[in-house]
Amino acid sequence: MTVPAPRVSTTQFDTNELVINMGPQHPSTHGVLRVVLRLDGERVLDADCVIGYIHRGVEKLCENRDWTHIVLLTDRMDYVAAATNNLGYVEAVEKLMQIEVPRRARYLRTVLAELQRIASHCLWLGTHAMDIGAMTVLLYAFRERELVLDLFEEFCGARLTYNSMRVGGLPLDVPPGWDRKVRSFCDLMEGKLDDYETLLTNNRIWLKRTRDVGVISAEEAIGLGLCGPPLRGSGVSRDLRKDEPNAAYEEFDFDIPLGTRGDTYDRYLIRMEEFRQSIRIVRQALDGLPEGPIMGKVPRLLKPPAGETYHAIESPKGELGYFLVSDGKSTNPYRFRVRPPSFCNLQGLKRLVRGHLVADVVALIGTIDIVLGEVDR
Amino acid sequence: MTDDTKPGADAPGEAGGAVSEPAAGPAPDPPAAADAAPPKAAPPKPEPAAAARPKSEPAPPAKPAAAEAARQAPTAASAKPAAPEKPAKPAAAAKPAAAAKPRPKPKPKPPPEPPKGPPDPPPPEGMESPAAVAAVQEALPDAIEALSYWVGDWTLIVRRERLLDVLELLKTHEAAAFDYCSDVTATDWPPRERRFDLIYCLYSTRLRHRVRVKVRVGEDDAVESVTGLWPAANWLEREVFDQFGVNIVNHPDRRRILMPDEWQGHPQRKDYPLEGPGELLMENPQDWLRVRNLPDEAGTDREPGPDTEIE
Amino acid sequence: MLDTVVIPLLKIAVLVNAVLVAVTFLVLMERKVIAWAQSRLGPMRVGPYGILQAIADPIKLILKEDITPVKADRHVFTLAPIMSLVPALVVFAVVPFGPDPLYYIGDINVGLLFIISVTSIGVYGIILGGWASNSKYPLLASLRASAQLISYEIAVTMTLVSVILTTGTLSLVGIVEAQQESGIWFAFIQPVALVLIFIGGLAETNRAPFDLPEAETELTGGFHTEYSGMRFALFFLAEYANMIVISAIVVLMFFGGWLRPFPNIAFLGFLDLLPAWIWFVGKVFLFLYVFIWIRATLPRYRYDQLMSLGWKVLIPVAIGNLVVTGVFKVVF
Amino acid sequence: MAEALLFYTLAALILGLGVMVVSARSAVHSVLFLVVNFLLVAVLYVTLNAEFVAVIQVLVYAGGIVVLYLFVVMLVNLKKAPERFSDPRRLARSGLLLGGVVLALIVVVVSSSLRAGMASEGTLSGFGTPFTSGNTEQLGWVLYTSYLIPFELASMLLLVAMIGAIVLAKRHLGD
Amino acid sequence: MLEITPLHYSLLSAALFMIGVIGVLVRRNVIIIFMSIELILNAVNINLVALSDQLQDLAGQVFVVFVIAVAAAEAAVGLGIIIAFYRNKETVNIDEIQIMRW
Repeated sequence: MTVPAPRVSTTQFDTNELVINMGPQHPSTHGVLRVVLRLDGERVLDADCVIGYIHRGVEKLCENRDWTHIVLLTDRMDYVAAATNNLGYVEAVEKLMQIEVPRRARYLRTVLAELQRIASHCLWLGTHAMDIGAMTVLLYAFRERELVLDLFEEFCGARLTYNSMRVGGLPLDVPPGWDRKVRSFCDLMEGKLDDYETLLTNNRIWLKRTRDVGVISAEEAIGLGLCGPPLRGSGVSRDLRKDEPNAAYEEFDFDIPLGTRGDTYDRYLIRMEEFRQSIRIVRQALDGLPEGPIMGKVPRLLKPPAGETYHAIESPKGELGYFLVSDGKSTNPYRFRVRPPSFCNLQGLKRLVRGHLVADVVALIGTIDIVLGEVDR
Repeated sequence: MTDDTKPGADAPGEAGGAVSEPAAGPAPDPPAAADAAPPKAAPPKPEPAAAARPKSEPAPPAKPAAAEAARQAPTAASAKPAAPEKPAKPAAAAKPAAAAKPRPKPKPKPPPEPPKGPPDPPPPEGMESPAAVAAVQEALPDAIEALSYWVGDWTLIVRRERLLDVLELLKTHEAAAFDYCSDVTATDWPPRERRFDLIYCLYSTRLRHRVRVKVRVGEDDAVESVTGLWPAANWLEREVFDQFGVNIVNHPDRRRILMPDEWQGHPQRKDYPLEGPGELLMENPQDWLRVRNLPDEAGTDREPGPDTEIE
Repeated sequence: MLDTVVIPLLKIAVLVNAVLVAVTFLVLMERKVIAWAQSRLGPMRVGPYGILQAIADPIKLILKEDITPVKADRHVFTLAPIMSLVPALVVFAVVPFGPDPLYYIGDINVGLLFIISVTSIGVYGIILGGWASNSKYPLLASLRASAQLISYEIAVTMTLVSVILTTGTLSLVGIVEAQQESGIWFAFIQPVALVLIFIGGLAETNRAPFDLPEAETELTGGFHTEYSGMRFALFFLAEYANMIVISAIVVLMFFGGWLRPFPNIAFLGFLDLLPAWIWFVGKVFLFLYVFIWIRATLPRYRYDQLMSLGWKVLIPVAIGNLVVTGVFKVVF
Repeated sequence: MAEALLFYTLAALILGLGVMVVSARSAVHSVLFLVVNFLLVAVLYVTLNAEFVAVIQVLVYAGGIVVLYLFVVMLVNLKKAPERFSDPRRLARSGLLLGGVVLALIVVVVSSSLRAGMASEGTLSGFGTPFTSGNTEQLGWVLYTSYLIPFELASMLLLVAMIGAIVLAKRHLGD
Repeated sequence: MLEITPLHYSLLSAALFMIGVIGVLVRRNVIIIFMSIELILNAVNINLVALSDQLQDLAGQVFVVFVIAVAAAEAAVGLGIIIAFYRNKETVNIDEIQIMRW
């Protein structure tokens, strides 16, 4: 690996600079991210992210799969938010084929996507807190995530990679009584959120570790292509659920929390608020859940007309975009491209960590909430 | 704006869904569109060209495809003689026949599909292009090769030489204000002369609309990096360089990103073997050695695809 | 001969073994307490309620392969864990478990100073362990650890001085006796000192929220990243033995050591039915519980915040406390 | 008997470690030997009924100063470059020579003073402050009365040294 | 021989002193030279404590305390200088430390 260091110390330890490898086997790089840090004492002078350790060529794979089969592969990208990945993909294909999705399916998709957001944020909260040393929050957050996984399991039989959506609708309707369970989960989750906040929000050490760490201005965040909570943390109101509503989001009432300082603490608060907004959306969707079919009119063999489209949705991590090209002849996409939010957010890490201490690097990796399966694809 | 195209895709009649946010999007539309009315005449010109392209293309592709098939065949053939010596390594036991058997299989591979180009359908007659597109049409009419509209997405197809001008205009123009670079990616259409489509997905956080800019580049054409306009393009362009080998120049940090630095070839190209170079190379250890000894390309020189290397 | 050699040797043998066994059960206690705090069960497989885990853990560590990295400085690498454990055990020489000479190995007149000076040797184990591993993360961690230990030692020592001012003796037995005479635990006389020493003790034993030298999420395990097997076990023992030491000091100095609560109130005399050493050990474990509780609750400080807390808060407050104590001593 | 055994063991170890400090190739090993040396010297002090000094020796020397040395050695890692003796033989010879001269001088002085009667027996005279084994209190008393001014001067010196060290080691003032 | 007199301590002290002196003269590493100086100071301290015990006079121990204080000061400043020097010259070899300013 070439490190862009003008003066990498040749000695083992130098009073001036130290180059250390954080990862790919490091407990808090959330997988196999490798960050090459150039340090002055403990202060980070420069960071270089090395990714691709679990690159599986998902895009290339998808170009050789049936349009229907790809749903399965999208599960494997952001594997902690598989339903959202499914949703983005099937909607992109629906857009390409101009398929209308029944209202009930759109409602259920919204419920699934929001439950997925809660699960994904739970994982983020747990690992982020763990990185900063609050190990109990990890266990608490995972405990609640289990409940979401149970709900998904009841819906589609899988706990991690759901394969839970189909082009044109959903593979199956929710089991009877499921909505009641979701409701009681929502009630429970609200109480648990208060627990988390008791442990963290006003904790002085937590404040010290996150306030004014990794501050980024709105202009810079936009320029760096940050998306999702990192972008909103800087006060940019951009949530695709509002801006380009997909599924059934335009029918629900919810708020987009915005940060003011653009630091790690703001990003933390935003995600905590997103938990609550997600619960709110889920409740509205369940209240208004219409009866009706769950599959639209879809040909048995998917063969979209030749053309291309880009469709983006708001995943828990940010803008998840699918760029699909169909040649109109084969049953595979000619080009399948994912715009992974983690990938684009990770790009900002270099900017965020500069000038901070080693301990902040792990806090910042946590705050941008990456999943390496999605970064590397 | 993109919003009003949305209904076509998903929920007809709910175009106004984005009301919760400043409705700046649709507002500036009519005047700008009115401005754009005169240059509206321009699109028809590129249209025929765009339409002609896909038609003219089917012919040449057949050749390379055939050539490729021919190329594949010798590989398999050359591998066969090597086979008798090889069995010692993988399966020391009495499986030379079995080992040889799977090899013929790749030969009757389905014949390569007829190659195609992107349709890039022009906007329907009488449709007004949005203000941002109109602005470019007005300011840089010569830069635009074609204009495309499909399922609600506008695509500007621009000349490679004028790419930066167009993008800069799109970023700075009042009616465009594309300050956010969502995605940079590419598509490979091997038989075509300029085989790569380089696609920039832009978004405006202020006006909340999207546009795609597409540029067609050949294998050796240099494309200016857009990192100066959007730092976000840094990694995205690196990925395009890594996966397609598009010659992006003036990039601050042009290295491979997903593949290892010493990787040969560009996996997302259509002529890259699906199973990766590994198995092909394994057939003949000599090839493996040859590839090993190639100069390290490590983000400096582009290498032709590995298939040509092996031959 | 019997009194000067055999008995002390016997006592040492008993004490060292007791401490080591206590450490193994302390580890179990930590795992259990944290598990309960996190709504888990903790170890449950080995023995009833996982009690035998305390034995299984050390056996596992002893049987594990003991790896020495190729580029490590072999001798120092082996020496470091020993240098870390020995001071932690030596300290117990002056810790009195009860009023009777039977309960302590030695009561020297500079007992407290002895503890401070011996614990200050413990830092060598950490520095050398980090250095000898010849690896970057351990090196960073060991530099952190030594800076942290030295800084907090100042605060703790300063605070101890103010306690010494109140007692007038450096002997640990003397300190407890002074509490008996005054009829009140020093926790109520020197509350500020108690807080300072407790915080400083957390920092000196590298416990959360000051566990930076071994912050696994930052430095992949800290100074003992490269250690395994028995040598790692020694570091482990040292850390927990140090926890016990700090708890013991806090109990001796502020909570009346082996004394029952309200030692001079007669009608609570039935509390004396429990032997003195049980009171002492019970109090020590109470504090160990607090250590663990804190670990389960708080996030971790950052290195610079830790240092500024030490230098800008603890040390000035310790000096202030010392001055106030001195003034009181002179005035009253 | 036991006392003599203890002394000889300690003396041998102290001297041996002293030699190791001076001759070790790696600076870190040097520091390690120095620590052990100081600890043994502290034990020697205990045998001389100077418990407080022994504790101070451990606390300040072994626990403080030598840690500082270790720190510096690690900062300016010298592992890579083995030390170059510019002219080893000449220097060693002159060192040995000088050392020998110093030793001879000391032996002469010591033996002559012993012959003068100092070694004969017990205390020399009544001046000074006689002390018993547990002398910490007395030492403190003496320090804060008879030696108050030197004590204050020493603390002044330490303060100055502290400021000086910070100024020297800080890279950029106002950083 | 079996009776330990101040002479024994003085000889020990002298020997340690000599080792320190040799270290100062022979080694070229500034840090080790500093350590040798610490050895010399310790040699002196042994003498002081031994004679203090012998004479039943606390003055010796008081002086040891002062010597330790001075040693601490010396170490702090000396090592500060070494660090500052190393940062500029990347060496701690005393033969290369020969100019007063740079």
